[in-house]
Amino acid sequence: MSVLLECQHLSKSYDEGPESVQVLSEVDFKVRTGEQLAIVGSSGSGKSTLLHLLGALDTPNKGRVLFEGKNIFKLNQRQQEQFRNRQLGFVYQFHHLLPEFTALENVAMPLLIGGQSTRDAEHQARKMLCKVGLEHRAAHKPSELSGGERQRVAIARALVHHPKLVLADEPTGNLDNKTAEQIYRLLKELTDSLQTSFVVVTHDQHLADRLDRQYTLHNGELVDIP
Amino acid sequence: MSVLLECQHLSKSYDEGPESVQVLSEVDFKVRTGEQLAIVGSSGSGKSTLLHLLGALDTPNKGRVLFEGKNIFKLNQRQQEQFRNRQLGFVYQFHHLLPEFTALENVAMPLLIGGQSTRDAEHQARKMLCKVGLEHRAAHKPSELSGGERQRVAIARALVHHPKLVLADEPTGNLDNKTAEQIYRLLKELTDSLQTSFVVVTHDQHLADRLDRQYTLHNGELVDIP
Amino acid sequence: MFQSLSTYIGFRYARTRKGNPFVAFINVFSVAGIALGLAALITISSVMNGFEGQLKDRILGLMPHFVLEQPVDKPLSPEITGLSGIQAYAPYIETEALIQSASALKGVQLQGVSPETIGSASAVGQHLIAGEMPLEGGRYEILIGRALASALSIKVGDRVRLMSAEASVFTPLGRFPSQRQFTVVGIFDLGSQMDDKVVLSHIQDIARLLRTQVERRAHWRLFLDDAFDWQPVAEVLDKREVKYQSWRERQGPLFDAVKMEKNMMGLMLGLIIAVAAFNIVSAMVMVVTEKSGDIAILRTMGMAPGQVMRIFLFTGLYNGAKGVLFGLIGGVLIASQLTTIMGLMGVNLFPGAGPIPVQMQPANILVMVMGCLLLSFLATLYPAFKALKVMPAQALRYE
Amino acid sequence: MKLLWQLAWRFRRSKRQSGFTSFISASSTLGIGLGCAVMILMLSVMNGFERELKDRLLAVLPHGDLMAVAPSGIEYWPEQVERLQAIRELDYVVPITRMTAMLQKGREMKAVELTGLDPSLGGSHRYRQLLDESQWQRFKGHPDRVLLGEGVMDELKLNPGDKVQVLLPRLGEDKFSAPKSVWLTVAGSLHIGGELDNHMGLVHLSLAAETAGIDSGAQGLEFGFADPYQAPRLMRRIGFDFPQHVYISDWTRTHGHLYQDIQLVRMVVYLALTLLIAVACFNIVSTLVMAVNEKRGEIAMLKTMGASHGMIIKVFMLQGLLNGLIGTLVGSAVGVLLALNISDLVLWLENLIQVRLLSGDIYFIDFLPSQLKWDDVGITMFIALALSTIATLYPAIKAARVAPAKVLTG
Amino acid sequence: EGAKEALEQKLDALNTYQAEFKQTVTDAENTVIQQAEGLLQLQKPNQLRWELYAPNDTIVIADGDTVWHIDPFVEQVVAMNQSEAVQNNPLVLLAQRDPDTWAQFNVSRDDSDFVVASRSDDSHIAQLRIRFDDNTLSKLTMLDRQQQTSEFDFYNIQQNVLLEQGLFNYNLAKGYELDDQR
Repeated sequence: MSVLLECQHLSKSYDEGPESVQVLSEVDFKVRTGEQLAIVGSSGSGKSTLLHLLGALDTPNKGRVLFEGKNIFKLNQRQQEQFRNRQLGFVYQFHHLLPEFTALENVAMPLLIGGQSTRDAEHQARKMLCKVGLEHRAAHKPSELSGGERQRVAIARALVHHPKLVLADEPTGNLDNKTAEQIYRLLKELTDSLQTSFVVVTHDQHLADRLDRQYTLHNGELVDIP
Repeated sequence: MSVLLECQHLSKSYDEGPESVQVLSEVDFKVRTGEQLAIVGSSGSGKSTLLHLLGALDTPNKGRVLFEGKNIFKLNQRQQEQFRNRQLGFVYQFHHLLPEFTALENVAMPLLIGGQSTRDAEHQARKMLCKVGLEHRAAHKPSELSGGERQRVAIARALVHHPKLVLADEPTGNLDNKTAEQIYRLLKELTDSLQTSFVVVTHDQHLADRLDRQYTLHNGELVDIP
Repeated sequence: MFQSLSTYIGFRYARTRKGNPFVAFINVFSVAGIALGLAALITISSVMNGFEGQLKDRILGLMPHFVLEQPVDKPLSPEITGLSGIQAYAPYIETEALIQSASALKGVQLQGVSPETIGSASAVGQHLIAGEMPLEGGRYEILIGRALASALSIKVGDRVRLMSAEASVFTPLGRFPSQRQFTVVGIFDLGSQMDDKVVLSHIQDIARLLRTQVERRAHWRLFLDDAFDWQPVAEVLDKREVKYQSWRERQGPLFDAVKMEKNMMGLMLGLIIAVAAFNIVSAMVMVVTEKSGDIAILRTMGMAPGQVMRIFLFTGLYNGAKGVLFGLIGGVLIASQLTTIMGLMGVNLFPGAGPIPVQMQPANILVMVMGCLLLSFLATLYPAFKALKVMPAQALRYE
Repeated sequence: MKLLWQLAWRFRRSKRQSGFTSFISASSTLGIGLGCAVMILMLSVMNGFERELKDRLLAVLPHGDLMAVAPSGIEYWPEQVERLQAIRELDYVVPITRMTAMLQKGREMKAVELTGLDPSLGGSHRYRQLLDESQWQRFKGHPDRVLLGEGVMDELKLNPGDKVQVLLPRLGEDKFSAPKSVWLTVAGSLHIGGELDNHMGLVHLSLAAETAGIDSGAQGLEFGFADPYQAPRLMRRIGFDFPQHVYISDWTRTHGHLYQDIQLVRMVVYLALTLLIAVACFNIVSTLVMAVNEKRGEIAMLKTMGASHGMIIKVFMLQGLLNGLIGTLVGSAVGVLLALNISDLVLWLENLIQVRLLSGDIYFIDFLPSQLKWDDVGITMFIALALSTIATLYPAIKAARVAPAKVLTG
Repeated sequence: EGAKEALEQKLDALNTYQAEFKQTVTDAENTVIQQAEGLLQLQKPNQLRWELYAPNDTIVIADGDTVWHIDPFVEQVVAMNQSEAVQNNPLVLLAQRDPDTWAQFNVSRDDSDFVVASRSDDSHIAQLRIRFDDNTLSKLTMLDRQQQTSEFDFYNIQQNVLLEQGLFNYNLAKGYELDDQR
C-alpha cells in the first residue's frame, strides 16, 4: 500500500512564562493508506498538538508533513481548507457537535461546507447516520442524545465525506468502558469498510494495543513500539 | 491514631441527556489522622468528583462523609465554608493561583479569608514560602514563575493554615517527571512534618505506590489494594 | 452555497435561547438598548415635528411666504409661476395701520388680499370660527383674529375704524391719516401669536384706503405648498434678479430656534443609541467566546475564516435589525397614540392646548432606522473580526 | 473589608482580561459619565431659566393685578392700598392705569403697552433698577415724560429727549371719536433683555388716568408677592373679597407658558438621560459577565479556601460598581464644571461663529443661563449609582453560583 | 412788535380769499413726500373750503362748526368738531379777529414772511409762515410737530370776491358713509 501521510522531523514549542516548553521534537512517522495506528502519551505529552499539526490546524517550528507527497504547510489557506474538508475527518474526546443543530444537520455540515446542496448533503448524512445506527435520532438536538450517541454522531460527521484519513484525540476518553468499547468497534468497522487510514492519540494503552501499529509519545519524542 | 475522615456508601450520578451516568456507587473508606493514601483511576473514572465531595464542594445523591465524626453535608453553608477554610487544603493539577496577586499574597489568601490581619497573614505566608524554598520569589506574580514554582506556591497555599487534611487532584499531572518528583517529595515531607493527612487522586500508578495505602476507582466503585 | 450556509448558521445562532443563559440575557439587553433608544428618538422627534408643523400652519398660514418687489402691473413670468412648489400667486398689499374700536386701539398689519386665493391658499380659510370671508370689494369688510377681537372686545358685525400709517392728506388743518370705518364680517383662530397682529380685507378696499390703485401698490404674493422648501423658489427668483422678501427674513429666527432645540434633543437621544451599540459589541463578543469551540470544529471541517466571520456578522445584524424593528414599531405606536397614552397617565403637559401635535416624517424616520442599522453593523464588525482570529488548535486543546 | 476592595480592584485591572473587555468596561464608564455630565448640565440650565424668569422677568412684570370693571376705576384706591398692606406675602401693591397706545414718529408706528404709575410710590423701585438714576429722575420730574423699552426706542429710532406723538383711545366716552393724541417727551429707555423690551412703556399715573378718563385716578391695582409662584392663589383670594367688581389676573395667564416649557424640558431631560445611563449600565452587566467567565477558576479556588457566597457576590458587585462609581464621579465633576461656566462658554462660542444662539425677541432672555443646584447633582449621582448597583446584581449572583467541581476538574 | 399789528392789518383787509395752489410736502430730511394741486377758498368768519384735484381728490370744508373731510377714495366723510380740529392752529388767524385767539400765538417777521407760532406745544402745527406780495396773500408754509413742511404756492388769486355760500356747507352725498367724530 502507498504512503498516505509522512511526518519528517516535526518540532513544536510553546513559550509559557520565562521558559519555552518543547512539546514535540524531531517527530517522524509514516501512515500507509488504510493503515490504523495509535500514538500513546500521557495528557500534556503533546499528542493533541501533533494531531493538530497533522490537520494543518497549527504550524510547526520545524519539519514537514507530506500528505500524498505534498507538504500541507506549503498549501495556501484555500487549499488547506479544501484539504481538511475533503481528505480529513476529526474526532475529539468531547463530541463538539453544534448544539443548535440536529444530529442530521451536524453530520451533513462537512458536505454543506464543501458546497453540496442541502438535499444531497442530508441524503448522504442520513445514510451515514444509518451506518452508525442512529437513523431514528436524526431530528434530535445533541442535548437530547446520550454521551455514546453523541460520540457516534461525531464519528458519522467525521466519515460522511469519506475522508482518506481520520484523526482522533481520545475518542472514548469521556465514556464509560462499555460504551467506549462499542464506539471503538464501530470506528474500527467503518474505517475498515471505507478503507480509511486512522490515527488515534490516546493515553489508553488497552485501546492502542488493538490497532495495526502504535507509537508512544514521551516528552515530545516519538518511540516506535513493534 | 483516630479516624479523621470516614466515607460511608457515597453515591453520585450526573444526568447527561436522557440517561444518567452513575459516577460513584457505594464508596466507603477511612482516613486516619496523619495517614497518606492515594486513589487511582483513569480520567473520567469519578476521582475528581469524589475529591470534591470530600471537600463538600459538591453534594452526593446518597451516603455520608464524616469529618471528626460530624457529617459535613449536615453543616449549614457558613459552617461548610469554615470547615474548608480551617480544616482543608486543596491542590490541583492546574495551580489556579490568582494571577493578579503576588506569590506571597496568594499563599496568605486562606488566612485573609479566615479573617486574619494582612500583617499576620503575610508573616505566616512568608514562613510557609520559606519552607517550600521560594522566599526569594515572594513578590513575583504567578506569570513570572515556572510551572514547578507555581505548583510549589499552590502547595504552600494549601498548607499555610495547617489544615488537618489536604486533598490533591493530579498534583503533578502538568509537570515533567523531574519537577514532578521534587513536588512529590516536598508534599510528602511537609505533610509528614505537619502531621497532615493527605488524600491524592491520580492516574499515575508510580506516584500511588509511594504512599501508605491506595485504592483504585473503577467505574465508580472503590477497590482496596493491600 | 457558501453564502447561504453562513447565514443559515448565523440565523440559528441568533435565534436560539439555549446555549449560555448569560449570552441570551445580554443579547436581549443589546436588542432592548437599540429598541429603547430608537423608540425614544422617533417619539420625541415626531412630537417636535408636530410642534414645528403646528407653528408652521399657525404662523406661515398668515404670513406671506414670498412677496416680490416688482408691482403687479408686470405679469409674472411663467418660469416662476410654473415652479412645482408654488400652489398659487396673487396680488397682495401689506401695510401698517391702527385699528380702533369703541374701547381700544391696536397697531395691526393690514393685508389686502384677493378673495379667491386667500380662501384656499392660506390657512385662514380653514380656521374661521365666526362669520365668513370678505369676498366683495367696495363693502369695506375685514376679517380679524380671535385674539384681536377679544382685545378690542368686538364681534362679527361691529364696526371699527382703520387708520393708515402710510397714506395721509396734508391739509391746512394738519395731517389727516387716511382712515375708513370697516365692518367685521369674520373671525379666524389660528392659535398663534399672529392672531392679534393681522387684519385681512379685500385688496381693492385696502388700495383705496392707501389712496392708490391695486396695480400701482400691490405686489405679487406667492403661496407655497410647503413653506419650508423655500430654497428652490428663492434660487429661481435670484437667477432672474427679482428682488423679494420671504418669511425667512421675518420669522426665520423663530424657526431656527425650534430647529436648534430639535437638534439638541436629537443629539441627546442619539447618545442612547450610540451607547446601546456598545451593548451589541459586548453581546457579540460573548457569543463569539461562547462559540469558540464550535468555530474551531467548523474550521476543522474546512470552513474558511471569512465564512466564520460572516456567520457572526449575520447574527449581529439580525440582533441589530430585531432591535431596530422593535424600536420602529414601538416608536411609531407610541408617537401615534401619544395623546391617549398621556391621557391615561394623567399627565397633562399642555393644559388647554388641545391634543399633542405629532407628525411623523417617514424620510426622517428612515434616516434614523438606517443610522441604527449601520451602527449595529459597525458594532458587529469587531466581534466578527475576533471570530476570524479564533485559533482552532487552542480552542480545542482546552477541551 | 479591605480584602474585598483589594480583590475587586485587582480583578478589574487584571491584565489577563482581553483588551476587548477593558474596552467595553471603559465604554460603560464613559456612557455613565456622559449621562451624568449632560444631565447635570441640562438641569442647571433649566434652573438658570427658572431663576431668570423669577429674578429678571418677574422682578419687573407684576405678579398679579385687579382691574376695575367700572370705567371709573378703583374707588377709594388709597384706602384699599392701605388695607391690602396687611397681607403677609405682599411685596408691593400700587395703583395703575393700563392702556395700549400707538407711538408715531414720522411714518413709523409702534404699539406699546403703557402702564401709568406714580413714581414716588413704593412699587416703582422694580423699574428704577432697570435704568440709570438720571433718566429716572428726569422721568419723575414731569408728568408728560415717558420711559420706553429699549426695543421700542430702537424701532422708532428715538433718543432720550425726543418728543413722540402718542395716540390713545378715548375711553369713557360713548362716541366713537378719533383717538386722542398726546405729545410726550422720552425720558429714558428700559432694558430687561428679551421680548418684553419691544412693547413696554411707563407713564405717570396722573397722565394715564386723565387721558383714559378714569375718574378715580386708578383703573386697577398691581401686586407683587415675595414668592411669585403663589400669585395665582393669592390673587384669587384678594380678588374675591375685594369690595368692588374687578377682573382678576396673574402672570401665569400671560407668561405661564414659559414656566410650563421649563418643567416639560426638565421632565424630558430626566427621562432621556436616565434611559442613557440605564443603557450604559447594560454594559456593566456584560463587562461583569465576561469578567466572571474569565475568573471562574479563581472563584472556584476562593471557594475551596472557604470564601463565602456573600463575599464572592460583594467582590464582583464592587468590581462592577467601580465602573459605575468612576463614571459617576468623573461625569458629575465634568457636569458641575460645565454647569458653572456654560454661559460664558456659549458667549465665547457665539462671537466665534457670529451667530446668536438665543435671539432676544424669541426667548424672554438673550443668553444661556445656568444655575447649579447641589440636589440636582445628588439626584443624578444617586440614579447613576443605583442603576450601576442593580446592573452588578445579576452577574455577581451568577458568579457566586459557580460550581467549583465543574471548573476545577479541567 | 409791529409784526402782529402789520399782520392784523393785512388780514383785516382780507374778507374772502380764493386761489389755486401747488402744494409740496417735504419731511425732516427735505425729501418730497407729496405733491398736489388744488383750490383754496376762505371766508370770514371761520369758513374754509380746500380741494385737491385728481389724482389726490380730497375735499375739506369747515363751515364754522364742523370740519367735513370728504374722501372720495373710500367714499367716506369724516365729521369733526371744528373748534377741536383747529385748536392751536395758527391758520385760524386768517379767518377771525378775536383777540383771545390771537393771544395764543406769537407773531414775528422773517424778511418777507410773517412767522406765526403757537404758544402751547400741544398743537399739530408748530409754525405758519404767511407771505404777502404787497397785499396779496401769495404763499403759506406750515411746519408740523413731526418736522413735516407743507408749502402752498398760490396763483389765480382773487381776494374779497363774493363767494357763493353753498361752497361752505356740506350735505352727505349718495353712496358716502358718514364717520361722525364730533
